[in-house]
Amino acid sequence: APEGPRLGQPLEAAAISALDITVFPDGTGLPPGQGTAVEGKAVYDAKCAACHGPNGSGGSAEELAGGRNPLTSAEPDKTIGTYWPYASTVFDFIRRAMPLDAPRSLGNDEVYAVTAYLLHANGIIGEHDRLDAATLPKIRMPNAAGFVWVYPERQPR
Amino acid sequence: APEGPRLGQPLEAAAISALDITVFPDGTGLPPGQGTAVEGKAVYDAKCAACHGPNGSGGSAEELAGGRNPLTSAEPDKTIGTYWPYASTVFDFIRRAMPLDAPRSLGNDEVYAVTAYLLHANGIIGEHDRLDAATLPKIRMPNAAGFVWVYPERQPR
Amino acid sequence: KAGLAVTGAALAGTAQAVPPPPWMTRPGAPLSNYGQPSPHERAVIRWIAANADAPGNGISWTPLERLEGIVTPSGLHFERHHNGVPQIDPAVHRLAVHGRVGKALSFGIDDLLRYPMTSRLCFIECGGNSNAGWHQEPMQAPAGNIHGLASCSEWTGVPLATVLAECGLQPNAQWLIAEGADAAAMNVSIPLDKALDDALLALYQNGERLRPENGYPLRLVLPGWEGVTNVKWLHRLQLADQPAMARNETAKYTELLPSGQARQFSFVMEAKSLITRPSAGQALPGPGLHPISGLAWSGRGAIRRVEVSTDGGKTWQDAALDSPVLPKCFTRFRLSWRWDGSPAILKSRATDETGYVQPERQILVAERGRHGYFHYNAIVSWAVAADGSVSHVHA
Amino acid sequence: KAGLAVTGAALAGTAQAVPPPPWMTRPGAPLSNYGQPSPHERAVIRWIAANADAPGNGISWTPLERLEGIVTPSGLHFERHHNGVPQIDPAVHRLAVHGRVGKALSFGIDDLLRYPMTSRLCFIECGGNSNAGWHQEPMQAPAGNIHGLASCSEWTGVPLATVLAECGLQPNAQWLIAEGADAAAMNVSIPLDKALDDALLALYQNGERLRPENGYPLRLVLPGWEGVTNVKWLHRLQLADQPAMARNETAKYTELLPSGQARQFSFVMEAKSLITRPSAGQALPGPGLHPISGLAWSGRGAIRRVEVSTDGGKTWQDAALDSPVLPKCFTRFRLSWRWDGSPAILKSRATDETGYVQPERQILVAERGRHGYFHYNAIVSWAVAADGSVSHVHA
Ligand code: HEC
Ligand code: HEC
Ligand SMILES: [Ca+2]
Ligand SMILES: [Ca+2]
Ligand SMILES: [Ca+2]
Ligand SMILES: [Ca+2]
Ligand SMILES: [Ca+2]
Ligand SMILES: [Ca+2]
Ligand SMILES: [Co+2]
Ligand SMILES: [Co+2]
Repeated sequence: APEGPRLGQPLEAAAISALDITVFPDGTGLPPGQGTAVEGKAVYDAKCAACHGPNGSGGSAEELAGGRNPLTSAEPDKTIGTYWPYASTVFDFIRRAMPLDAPRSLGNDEVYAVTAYLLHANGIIGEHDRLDAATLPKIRMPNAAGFVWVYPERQPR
Repeated sequence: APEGPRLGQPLEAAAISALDITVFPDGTGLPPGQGTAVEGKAVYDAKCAACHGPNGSGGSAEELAGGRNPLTSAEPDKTIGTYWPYASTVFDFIRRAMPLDAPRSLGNDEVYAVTAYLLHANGIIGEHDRLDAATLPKIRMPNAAGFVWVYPERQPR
Repeated sequence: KAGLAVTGAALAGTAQAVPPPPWMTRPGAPLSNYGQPSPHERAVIRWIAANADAPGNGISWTPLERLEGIVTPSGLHFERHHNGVPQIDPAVHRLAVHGRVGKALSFGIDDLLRYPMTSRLCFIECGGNSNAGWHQEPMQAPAGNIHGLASCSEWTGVPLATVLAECGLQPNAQWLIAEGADAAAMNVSIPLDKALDDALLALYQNGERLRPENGYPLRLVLPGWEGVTNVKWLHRLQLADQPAMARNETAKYTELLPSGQARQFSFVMEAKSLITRPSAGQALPGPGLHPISGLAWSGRGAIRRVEVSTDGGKTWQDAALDSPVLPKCFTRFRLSWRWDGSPAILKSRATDETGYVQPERQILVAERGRHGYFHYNAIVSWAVAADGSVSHVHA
Repeated sequence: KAGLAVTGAALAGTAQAVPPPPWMTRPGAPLSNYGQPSPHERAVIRWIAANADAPGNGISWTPLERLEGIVTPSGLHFERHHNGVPQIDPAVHRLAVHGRVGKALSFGIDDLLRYPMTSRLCFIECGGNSNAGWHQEPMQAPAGNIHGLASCSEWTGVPLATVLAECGLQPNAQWLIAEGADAAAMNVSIPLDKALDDALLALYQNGERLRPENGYPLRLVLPGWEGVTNVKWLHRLQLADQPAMARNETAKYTELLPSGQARQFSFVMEAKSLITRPSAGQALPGPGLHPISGLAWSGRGAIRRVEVSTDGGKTWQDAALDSPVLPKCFTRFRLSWRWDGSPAILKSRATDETGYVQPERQILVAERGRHGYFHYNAIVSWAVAADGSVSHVHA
């Protein structure tokens, strides 16, 4: 590649931390905080149900729970419970993008709680299970083994 | 060239005649009609002088007469009298494009007359010389021999 | 010469009977600082399908069937936004590069504009383009409303490799997580090999700065790779030893197979073609010579060949390819067809420089099932009826 | 991986201190049927110089110094109109072909849309482009306001040869008089050889139908030939045995030589190049690495080579050419330059596939004098001062 004029300015750790909202499957990037499904129900009903429907289905936006049709059926349901391979993705996506009308408005505890609520609604965790940076990465999702790499040579070992 | 679907519709002679406003140096294309510089002065003063100035110079638009500086001078004048090689072009251009604010509004006699006026203003014909389809192509312009063909092989013999 | 003179002069009297059109007798419109299409072309638009509750969440299709050549006008480049078009102030916007780098750095747009750039014509195609093809029933819609989540522009920008070299890479930096500064903070994971190959930090599209809906002021362009990886409004690049497994590379943009397993990180848009004219919803006015024109492209390189069939795939003829034929770029193909007025089925089939041949629909469906949603690239069939009307068929 | 985790988690508390930009916390704008540039780019316009008494009589320049790549966005394609932009109804507009033909025929736009077409990328340059170069004093203006009567688009249309073959040519049909349907009925004479070579009846520009100011609904495109011959709003083609000697091929668009004779029917735009960045009016922020980027083109074919000098022409280096390098098309050249902070003079020099080399200004002026007005294609020189400011010089 051609050489550039090297105009990049150093990024301080604090600035990186403010910017960096990626959560990896192994939990890297999870912030402090915690929540349970019971706490999350209040968040969900107030800020999510209008679009996603009561209990995560039947709204105008994507179905988040209640998927029953297996992936091999004629009308497969691709929901968190039936399709998503990592719990980290639920936390990551909600924190970065939801609620659609006010992204980045939830506190970390609210994100943990509503994530727990959706995992519970999908039958993955119990309603009092505490979700935090330590417990979330340990969750094994039902469809964790459901993906094949089109380019296996690119898969990290 | 690829063959086309041959959708062209025949053009009748009357339709061609209505469309065809080209006047060639040899007079091909000149319509019936006539005019003199004396008659043309009235047309010019009424419909041209506002832009081109009294007597063809000093207006906001191109200088049409009064050019004095020869083509080899430091500030050459490229006017009808000093530069234009054919009288047919004056008639052709005025008929198709002038007056700028109302093109195609002049009758053929008016075009002959105002062309005569401009040729007279440039010292090329007399003020009572009658301009028509027979006389116009016979006019020899001062700079008729002033042009060299960049691609002489394309010059009709 | 006599002929001309006679025609011209003899009929001059009658000529006045047919006056010139009004636009030849009145001065036209003034010059303008920035031009727009003719009002007579106002039907040539991107067709929008958006979420009723969220007008920035949706897609709009390039009207391929109304366009020609290979360049998509920027105003008609397809859109796919997850939460609208951010109105970014370029003076504030910065690109952060961090993670497994030697030195985390941040770049302003004015900085990047001072870097060495390169330009290339290439297509961007949404992974979900043509997904109606998976349906059992052939969708009856204009070609662009089926296949128009693909567009082609000249992109100019800084090679990503230049900026990564400035930061330095740690040995285990194998993935790059690219994130947009939109309200969806849209992010995807990109293998380092692609990032170092031909990835561009694009600043210009078709000569001018990016359009807002195409990522202004900065877009990651990954020639030949699915649209979602060409992250718009790019503001963050995080080097990592693993992919993020973001929502848009797990829950979406993965292809469920009949086995229940799903293909992940499919990236490359395989070779594809379609006839844009004639196409569904158009009509041939009658038997005779008709130009067939269409587009072919491949995410793996240049199109080597496009064949056209007018008998539903029984026989094939090579179409002519307009110059230029560039890698990972739309290629315009053409064939003159003499229609005898009987029902016909038109198909096109692309072969790219790797030898990959665009598959027939039944082959693709047999391999992938009908719930993959993404990466549909099968041969497209248009049926011409005896009355000249053209419809979409699975044939 | 530990590193990342520590950075991310340990500082999460302070992270809240830097809130995301507003466009990441509110939904963005909806999708749109036809996109427009960012409001932040509203300074990127065609600069207009028109007759105060006749706002449709004038020119507007493509802002070359603000653009990149080779495609000119249609909204910024230069304009030269003699009496405004006609607002033509395409349903009424027809092309008449008559004169020394076998059969005079007339074609509607809908008819022409059914003909076989071809697409090509090519530049159009006004014969009067760069005419400030003839002035003794170098004009201090942005590069586009000097050289921006040149633009490059993908044009698609019907080969003129196809339509002429349908009409049939009489043996002495040697010229074609092309006329526009504007209020100037702009007309020029074109030798038949060019008409049969690569002339296009263009219907599309950069993928979509022509823009009004570029000839909607029909333009004659003569690749590589001076702009005025690319007749816009084309409505009439008259075959003849001689040129019309129209006002715009005698009084204008001819080049007066020092001898008092004038070059006529010069047609081809000879090879030319200029550095667009850095260029007059721009400023280098300081010594260091700076990308040099510019455009080269030739009406005779492809650009073979562009050399750049940073020492006023003493030494030259070959610039890199971005792909594609197409005949009669803009070609983007690039060179990285390490500026040491001392005054420098930048030049570029194009060579085309015929071996023709763009001349130095003093050579061109010695040959043509200073009153030719048209066809100025000399090497352009930009002076970089010690403070980084760039100005136009004759050097
Ligand atoms: C104003 C409507 C709206 C609200 C409120 C809303 N969402 Fe969403 N949500 C959407 C839409 C639309 C999408 C699809 C976004 C896309 O296309 O990328 C979505 C997607 C999602 C997804 C991904 C679904 C999938 O299958 O990919 C999750 C998870 C989600 N929302 C959770 C939430 C949570 C939790 C809340 C509340 C804290 C919330 N949403 C509030 C509209 C909304
Ligand atoms: C409203 C202004 C206006 C009026 C009225 C007008 N003209 Fe013009 N004329 C112009 C302009 C402007 C041009 C240059 C047109 C161009 O750029 O192609 C011009 C060009 C010409 C030229 C060509 C000059 C050259 O050197 O190329 C002639 C001849 C001419 N006009 C004659 C006339 C005559 C005769 C009339 C009246 C019957 C007339 N004009 C009325 C504005 C006007
Ligand atoms: Ca963080
Ligand atoms: Ca369901
Ligand atoms: Ca006539
Ligand atoms: Ca003078
Ligand atoms: Ca219409
Ligand atoms: Ca700004
Ligand atoms: Co994919
Ligand atoms: Co010329």
